[in-house]
Amino acid sequence: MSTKKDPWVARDLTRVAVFAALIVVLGLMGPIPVPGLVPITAQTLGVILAGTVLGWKRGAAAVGVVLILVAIGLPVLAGGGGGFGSFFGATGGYLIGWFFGAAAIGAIAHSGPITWWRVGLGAVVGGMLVIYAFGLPVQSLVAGQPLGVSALQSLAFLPGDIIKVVIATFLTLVLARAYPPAFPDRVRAKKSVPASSAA
Amino acid sequence: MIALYRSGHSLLHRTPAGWKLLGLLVGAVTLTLLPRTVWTAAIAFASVAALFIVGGIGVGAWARQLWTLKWIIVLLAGTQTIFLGWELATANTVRVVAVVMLAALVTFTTPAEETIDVLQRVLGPFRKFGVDPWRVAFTVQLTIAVIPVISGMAARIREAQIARGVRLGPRAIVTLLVMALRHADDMADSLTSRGIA
Amino acid sequence: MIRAEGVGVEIDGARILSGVSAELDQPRIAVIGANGSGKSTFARTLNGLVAPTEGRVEVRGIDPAREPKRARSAVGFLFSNPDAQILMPTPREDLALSLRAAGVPKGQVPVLMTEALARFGLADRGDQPAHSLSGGQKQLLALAAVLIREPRVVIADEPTTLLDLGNARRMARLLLGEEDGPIAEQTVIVTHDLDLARRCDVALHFADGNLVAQGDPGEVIAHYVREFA
Amino acid sequence: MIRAEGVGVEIDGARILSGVSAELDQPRIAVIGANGSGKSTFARTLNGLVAPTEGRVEVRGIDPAREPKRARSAVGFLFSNPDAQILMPTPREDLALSLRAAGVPKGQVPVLMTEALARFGLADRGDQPAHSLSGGQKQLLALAAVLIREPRVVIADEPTTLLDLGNARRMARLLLGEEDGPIAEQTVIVTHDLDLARRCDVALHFADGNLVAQGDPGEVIAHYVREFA
Ligand SMILES: Nc1ncnc2c1ncn2[C@@H]1O[C@H](COP(=O)(O)OP(=O)(O)OP(=O)(O)O)[C@@H](O)[C@H]1O
Ligand SMILES: Nc1ncnc2c1ncn2[C@@H]1O[C@H](COP(=O)(O)OP(=O)(O)OP(=O)(O)O)[C@@H](O)[C@H]1O
Ligand SMILES: O=C(O)CCCC[C@@H]1SC[C@@H]2NC(=O)N[C@@H]21
Ligand SMILES: [Mg+2]
Ligand SMILES: [Mg+2]
Repeated sequence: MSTKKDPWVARDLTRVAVFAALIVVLGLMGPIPVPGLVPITAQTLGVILAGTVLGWKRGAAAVGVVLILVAIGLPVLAGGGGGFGSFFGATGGYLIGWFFGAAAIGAIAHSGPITWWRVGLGAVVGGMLVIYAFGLPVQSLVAGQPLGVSALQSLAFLPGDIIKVVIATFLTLVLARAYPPAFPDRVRAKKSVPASSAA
Repeated sequence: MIALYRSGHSLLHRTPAGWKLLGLLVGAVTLTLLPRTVWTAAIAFASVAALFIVGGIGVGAWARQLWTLKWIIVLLAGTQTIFLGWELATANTVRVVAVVMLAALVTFTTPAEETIDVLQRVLGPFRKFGVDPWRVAFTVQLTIAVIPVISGMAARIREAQIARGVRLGPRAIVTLLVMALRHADDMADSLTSRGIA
Repeated sequence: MIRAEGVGVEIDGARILSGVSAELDQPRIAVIGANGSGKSTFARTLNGLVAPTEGRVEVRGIDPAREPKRARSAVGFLFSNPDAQILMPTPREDLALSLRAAGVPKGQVPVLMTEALARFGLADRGDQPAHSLSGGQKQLLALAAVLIREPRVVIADEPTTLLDLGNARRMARLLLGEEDGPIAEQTVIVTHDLDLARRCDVALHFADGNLVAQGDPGEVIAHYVREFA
Repeated sequence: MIRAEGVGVEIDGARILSGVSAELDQPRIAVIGANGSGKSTFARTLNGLVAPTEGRVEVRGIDPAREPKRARSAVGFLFSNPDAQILMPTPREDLALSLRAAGVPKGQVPVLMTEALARFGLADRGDQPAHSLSGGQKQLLALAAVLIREPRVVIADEPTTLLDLGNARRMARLLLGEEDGPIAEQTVIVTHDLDLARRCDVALHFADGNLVAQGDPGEVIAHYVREFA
């Protein structure tokens, strides 16, 4: 899948930084209140896009940078959350899940040329299953409640998360058409129009 | 982006960041292993509140921090009362809140740079796997610098939609992605030219 | 007629404009002034992107603060960075977006689109990714998307930055109505290009959030330049 | 001395530059030409951001394609968008980054930094968030970050776009060495501002990826302008 040598150049660092910033900015748009207490945020949308656009290493790195920003005490989570408390609360596992989720998304979405099913599958697996796989156990451990109870509580995320997976898949495909250089060469669809004929 | 850190000269402020983080970890683990009674929870909660006083953080900030946890409190207490009974529900919820408050206290009394230093030290052993601690710290700083730029781009795109009388909804994120990626490439040129990475 | 009566703007407690009053019925209006003097903010009040905190604005009988919808269909806005304005992957889709917003019946869309592309020399680039266009072509596409809605007033905020001599001249001629007639009843051009400003019918000079001079472009510009001598 | 010998560049199968040859020992070099004519690409070959696919470049005895590290410490590059050049949250941190990359010993950093901030009128803004600086101040900071490494050659790609008359004049005077002496042994200025180009010692005119004229700025510019008449 990835070549053995994969040196990170300046462009990789700046893209990682820009995507981390994008995840933060999506959080500033404010949480969308939904009936059922737990607000859904656009930040997981950013997490999914980091994976689908940057691939597994750089996507996970972008999320990792966001988590570091949280740790150093910047209010970068939706609604101004941040600080170490975010890791030690009941939703801390989800944050760790973001990191591995982005990696899973990238690995699946970039396992070949960008197609709707690769991206969609990656988004569902990484953006939902993996995130829940980390979020739920931590939630039940921290809260000292049976896994089933946590699962029940997190049903509130489900509609929002499904919508985000669909939107992220759509956005990724539009981006592939609007700005092919966003993606590494290896996963780009066949060239349609040479980008160079501009005069 | 204004950090959550509050400057001060208390004992907690003067304690090295590494020790505080270790203390936080030990505290969290201890609280998870301790017997789950209303009393242990109450003592933990009161101790953390006392530490807030030691750190010179003040009652107002303590209360505000507590208020940010309102949804977690409601959610945990609510469902746990249904499934586990009120005593266990109270014990669990108060305990979780105590740990989160303790963690927040570390954030309040530790400047970002000190945490970044600790992070660089922690990442040291990962050099073997190709992780360069300085580059990680640098990327974090780069992100902090670029957040206002990206949020400015989002504002420009919002304005353009309004001016053109169109509403794209999430579709506008593609435009934001394109602008952001081009900006990243411009920054990379500058970075390379300045001989940094 | 564009009218401003004691317009003041304060954002987040920072004063950005104060006491701006003007009555402009000239077809081509230049706005000049130093970086941060409030030019763009003033331009934004004209289509309701920014609402005055004091005073009021009126553009062709519309108060943009009260009737933002009407103001936006009457006033087209061209920003200096075309990347922020091109909202669709290809030029055709981008123009279609504007037409749909303007309520043009579906049947007419292709014809109008082809016409607009041809007018701005983009005829054979309608379907290529918009971001592979050159800077000049992007700025022309952005202008096409504004004009296709036939606004009564056009506001252009530094429309010629980054353009070469040829493109800048073309953009200037289009905006000034020298290419194929006036593009709107009134055109407001915010610019650092004093030669462009000189070709307008009237000029406004902003400094520190105040409108410090208005009138004949030659005189207003001479006064502005003298400050830096 | 800046030397180009039959330089050609092809990216993704598209030809961007071909057969560019020049020998330049003048201190101030202007580069002009239409949008997309290859000016920026040529400038980028001079510090190794772009490697020629044919021919070779030599700057002060260094071949940037072979020794990119050495080229980058000898050649400073100023871009047109200040936001993309300020990489750290505050001006001080940004300058410190440049000094670190240049291998300046830690003890000297504060002194050099304070000096640089003072030179560009940013003395009391060292610790304020960089994004809250005005456009002109940001561009001055970007120049400070380039000059603090004392490059032997400075390349500026459209350094005065978006700047007002005062800021643009100041930037021009700095680059041309009219403010406090030459900033480097040679300065290359890519620009659409022909008045700025005229003040250089030699001008290069690019068209369609070719170097079509070089020599006295007055003549080269006159020829360029005539194309659009
Ligand atoms: N949303 C905002 N919040 C806070 N300050 C703002 C905002 N918008 C503009 N300003 C400030 O208001 C002042 C005027 O800004 P404006 O963009 O109108 O200037 P301008 O004359 O267009 O400058 P330029 O020539 O650089 O484009 C600047 O100091 C700017 O920093
Ligand atoms: N990385 C790239 N991939 C493909 N084409 C490119 C690339 N970089 C530049 N080009 C193309 O090469 C041509 C020359 O670009 P360049 O940026 O050098 O022009 P320029 O003279 O600086 O123009 P401007 O005045 O607009 O800045 C353009 O047509 C551009 O689209
Ligand atoms: O902001 C935080 O402190 C963390 C929030 C974690 C949110 C999780 S991620 C998966 C699920 N989907 C959502 O929209 N929210 C939760
Ligand atoms: Mg402006
Ligand atoms: Mg260029």
